[in-house]
Amino acid sequence: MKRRFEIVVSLKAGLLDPEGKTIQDSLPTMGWMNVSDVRVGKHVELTVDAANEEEATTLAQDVAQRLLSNPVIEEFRILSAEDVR
Amino acid sequence: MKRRFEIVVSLKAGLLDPEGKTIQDSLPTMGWMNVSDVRVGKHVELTVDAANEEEATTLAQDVAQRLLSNPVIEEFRILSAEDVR
Amino acid sequence: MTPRVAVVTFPGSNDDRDALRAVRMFGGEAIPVWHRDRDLHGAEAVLLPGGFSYGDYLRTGAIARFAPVMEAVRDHAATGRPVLGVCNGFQILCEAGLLPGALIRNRGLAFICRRVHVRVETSRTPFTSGIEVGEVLEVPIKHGEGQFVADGETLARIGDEGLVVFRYCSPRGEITDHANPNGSTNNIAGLRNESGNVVGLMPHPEHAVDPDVGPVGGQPLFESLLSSVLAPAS
Amino acid sequence: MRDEPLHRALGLTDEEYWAVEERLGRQPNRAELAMYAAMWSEHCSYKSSKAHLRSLPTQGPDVLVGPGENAGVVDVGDGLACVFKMESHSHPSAIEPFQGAATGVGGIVRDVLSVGARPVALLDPLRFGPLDEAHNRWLLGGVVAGIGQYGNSIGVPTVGGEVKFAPCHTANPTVNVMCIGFAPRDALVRARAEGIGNLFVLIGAHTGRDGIGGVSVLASRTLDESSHESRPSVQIGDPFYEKLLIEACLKMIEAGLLVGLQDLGGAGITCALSESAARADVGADLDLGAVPLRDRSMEDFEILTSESQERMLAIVTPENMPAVEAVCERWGLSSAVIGRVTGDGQVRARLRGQVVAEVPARSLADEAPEYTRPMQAPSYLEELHEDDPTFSEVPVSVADAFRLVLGAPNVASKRWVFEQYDSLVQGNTIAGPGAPAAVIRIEGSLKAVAVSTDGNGRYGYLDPFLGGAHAVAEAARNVACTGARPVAVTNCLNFGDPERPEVMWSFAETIRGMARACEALSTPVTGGNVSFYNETEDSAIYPTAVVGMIGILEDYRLMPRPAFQPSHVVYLLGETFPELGGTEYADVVLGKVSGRPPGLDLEREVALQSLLGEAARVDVLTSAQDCSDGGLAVALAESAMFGETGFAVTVPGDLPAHVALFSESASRAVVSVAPEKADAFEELARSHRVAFTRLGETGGPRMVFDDLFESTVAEARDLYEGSLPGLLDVRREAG
Ligand SMILES: Nc1ncnc2c1ncn2[C@@H]1O[C@H](COP(=O)(O)OP(=O)(O)O)[C@@H](O)[C@H]1O
Ligand SMILES: [Mg+2]
Repeated sequence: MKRRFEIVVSLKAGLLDPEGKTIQDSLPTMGWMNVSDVRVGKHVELTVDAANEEEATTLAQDVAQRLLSNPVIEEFRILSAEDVR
Repeated sequence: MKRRFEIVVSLKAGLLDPEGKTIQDSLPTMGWMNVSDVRVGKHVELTVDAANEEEATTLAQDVAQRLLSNPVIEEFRILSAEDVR
Repeated sequence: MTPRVAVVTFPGSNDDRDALRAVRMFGGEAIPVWHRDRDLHGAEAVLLPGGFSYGDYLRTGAIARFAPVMEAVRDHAATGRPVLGVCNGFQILCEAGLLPGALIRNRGLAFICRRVHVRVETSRTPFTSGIEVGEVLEVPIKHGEGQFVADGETLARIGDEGLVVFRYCSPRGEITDHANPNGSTNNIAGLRNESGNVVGLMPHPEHAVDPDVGPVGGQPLFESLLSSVLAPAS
Repeated sequence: MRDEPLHRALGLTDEEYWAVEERLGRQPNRAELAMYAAMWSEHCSYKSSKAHLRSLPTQGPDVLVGPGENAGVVDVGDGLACVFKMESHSHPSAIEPFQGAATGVGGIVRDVLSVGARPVALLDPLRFGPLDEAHNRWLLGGVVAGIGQYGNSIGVPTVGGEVKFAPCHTANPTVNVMCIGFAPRDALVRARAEGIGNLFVLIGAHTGRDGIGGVSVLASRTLDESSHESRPSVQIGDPFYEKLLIEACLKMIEAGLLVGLQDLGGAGITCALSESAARADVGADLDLGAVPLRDRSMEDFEILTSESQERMLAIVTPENMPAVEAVCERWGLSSAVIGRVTGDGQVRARLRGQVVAEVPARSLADEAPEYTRPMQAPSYLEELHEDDPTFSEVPVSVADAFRLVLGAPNVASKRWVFEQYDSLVQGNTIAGPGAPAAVIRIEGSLKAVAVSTDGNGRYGYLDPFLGGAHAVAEAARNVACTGARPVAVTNCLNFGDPERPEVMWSFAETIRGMARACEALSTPVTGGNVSFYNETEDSAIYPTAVVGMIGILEDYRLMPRPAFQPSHVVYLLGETFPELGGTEYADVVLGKVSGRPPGLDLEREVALQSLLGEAARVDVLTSAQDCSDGGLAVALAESAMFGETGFAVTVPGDLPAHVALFSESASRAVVSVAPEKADAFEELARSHRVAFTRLGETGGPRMVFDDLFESTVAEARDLYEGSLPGLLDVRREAG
């Protein structure tokens, strides 16, 4: 079976997010006054082909953990998984 | 009221995604054979302070449309919105 | 009179000093302009330099295009006067909608600093007016996000209206994939707008004027610019 | 069971804790203990190395500022000064290569900035494990991308460096970064808090929970499993903010607004305040409440020791404060008055009026414990020395050996790495990556500064004294090949655990060797950095001294390029001895890292270098290439490839062919000379008492090595350029 996963990789809370901060700082000059706490992360979609749902999820988690993120500074979460053919 | 939005910005379907392709290419060398169609986009979280829900959503959409995404190559969708204090 | 060329400094601009120096080398008066300025100090031409405005965060040029000075650049362009965007400047012009398409990460993902060759595809710009079509120039590139892309319709328009100004090519001028450093569609290295006064390119002509430190393929661009500023084509 | 006392958790020994109590005459509180732990850590206090570093020569006619300041400074004439310093960021890079290396660049750039100089060039000596391991490809890819992203974004060209590989670096990559800056002599600033009543102004990024205990935890202990806990102390760099910081600080210096300037690195505010105060023999009153925070819930000790990046501490007179604020506002930087200079020599931190820490500035900055740790020569050396590869029989043909050596990762082209760096920005790169030394023009003059970083871990492993001496000699030789006069040295000393007598012995020997060479070459040491604990349970890195040599070139138009031109005469300068110990040949062909490294006769070295300088000055040299890794064969091939011009040479002497071609005897160079200048050149060589051998001539597409073998420039280029990309073909592992 094939499943499509959506994975979000983001900097650990507490770590500086220069990209988010720079966007944040630029908003007022663009006329957006009441937007705050901007954080930027990566959004990765991928399709996993596995025997069953558990296997697919384990594999997606494995990829997210070992390839898509570095636990030293990042954390990931799997947003959703849906069947695709 | 304050609302926290999760926004995903991704390359339009037609366009080749260099980062996604690079990750895709590296998967087999790391022993992942049955992962496919990797696409990489941005995940932006931000908090909007507005009079009510509609206003907050309109503002978030405006930021996503005019700043966070470039309509020439990207599309965006608002993943989630929840109240925060 | 000495032609006046404005060079805009955004937070994170790096090649602004090189651009100012190049303008002076060719007898122009180089006018530094700050991103918060609302006018171009009466310059006849404006150059948006390379670098990493706002750290290239979000998208290259995405934040810089909102700078106050960009209104002045827009007006300047609208009146048909010369606007040149180099590297990050090119990216800003695309984000601002003054040039078609967009620039995304290089096909190999990595930043590339290298001498390349580009073929001049049109003389109908203030920056190439003195150059024969087909001439090959050696210039350096140094960018991580220089892959030019656009949707089919836009590409068709670019083709029909002859908006391509430079293409990556071999030293002998052949347009090959091997000569394409970043995967740009149709080897596009530089573009112009419909009226030809706005030009953007990824290679760095300002780093190709002094034989002591590099190739000299940028010289004819500055020569063309300064002479066409003196004698505006009607 | 009772858990260990706080001071041990912070990395202080019991003796060190007692010393703190003695200094204070009372028990330190939590915040004070954290301050001492950070300042007395190996990384900040040099407690194990100071005693040895003292023996390095630091004086010379060109030296304006020696060790003790944030960076060294030499006089380059015409009222201009060259500022330079090298630092290590190996430990963070080992666990987060991209950010670890990126923040390393940020740190060294701020060191140069804090002396008042505009950063004009970066170099990056790197060491990794073999590339057949995915982990090492991930480290290399991440480190190079990180250095590139940071250096490219701040608009400082990366013009040189090194990339070398050895199994001992698999668990412990070595990441050193060197920065050079230029400044008008009279605009130089010091990191001194002069003037009681003056203000301490924190400029730049807000302070967050970054690298709390970073220096003590990461760089002052070996990476074991506990490095998992220390992981959050890796930080995220913001090159964009650093760029604003550079421009703003230079503006303030230009406008004469600053009394002093100090970067914030290891130990954060504590280090910056106590060092700048101690240097001026004053005190500092600090209001923690005034420090702009990223995270309001931070505790006193966290604010005091946070290592948040992209911050500078300026010392400003009250009158100038408005002007300083204006500059910061223009560049979009935050600036906050966080304290005042006092006369009592105390660093005093208050929160809402309450004193939360009060300790003597000197006790933090200057009075850290100093150790002369036990030393002992490693037992394995004797055995290694006996196994001299010079006399092992040759398993392959000389032609195959040539291909193996030329394609070896240590020798092969590093284009894959340096094309990821902007080497052109600022427009003064006369010679960039690929040249024996980088050459940076001094704008508006014919003068230029030449710079090279060198260090050979194998030599250091087999004989640390020679390792240290060769590092200096080779760096100077590379600089001399551009016609420049070598003037001064910075360095990074990368070693294992100093608490092991073998490591400490190697360290002392290395410094002895460096000192000897620096004296002979009249190139004093103006600064550097020591990185210990580069080891894991099973492996320590080679004793690796990396030297950054600065040279002055009076007229860059006379610089020989390392490239052959047709119909020139090729010479080998210097003598070749049967020395294959520790060579690239022994490693890749025989699989041996053994024997003794090549000897070093410093008189010969001095003679060679002065000849190279003189020959360039009188314009008789067309090309010059130093003869080191891979020996004569590689030096010839490189000159041929860079000039796309072949050669035909006779292999000199009565040495066996493979020895003549691959020996790494020191004090040699391959040069080419126009035929009509040959006599003048030979005359010059004789007058300098430098042995020379006329090898043959340049021209054509072929490289002919006597009747031994021949190859073509094209074939050599494929090997040389193809090696790294080939090994990295499957390098795609992301961070
Ligand atoms: N290997 C070395 N050789 C000479 N001087 C050194 C060496 N290591 C450190 N130093 C000097 O000791 C002082 C403290 O070094 P360091 O803590 O790295 O400075 P900073 O904290 O400004 O980076 C500096 O002046 C540095 O130049
Ligand atoms: Mg410092």
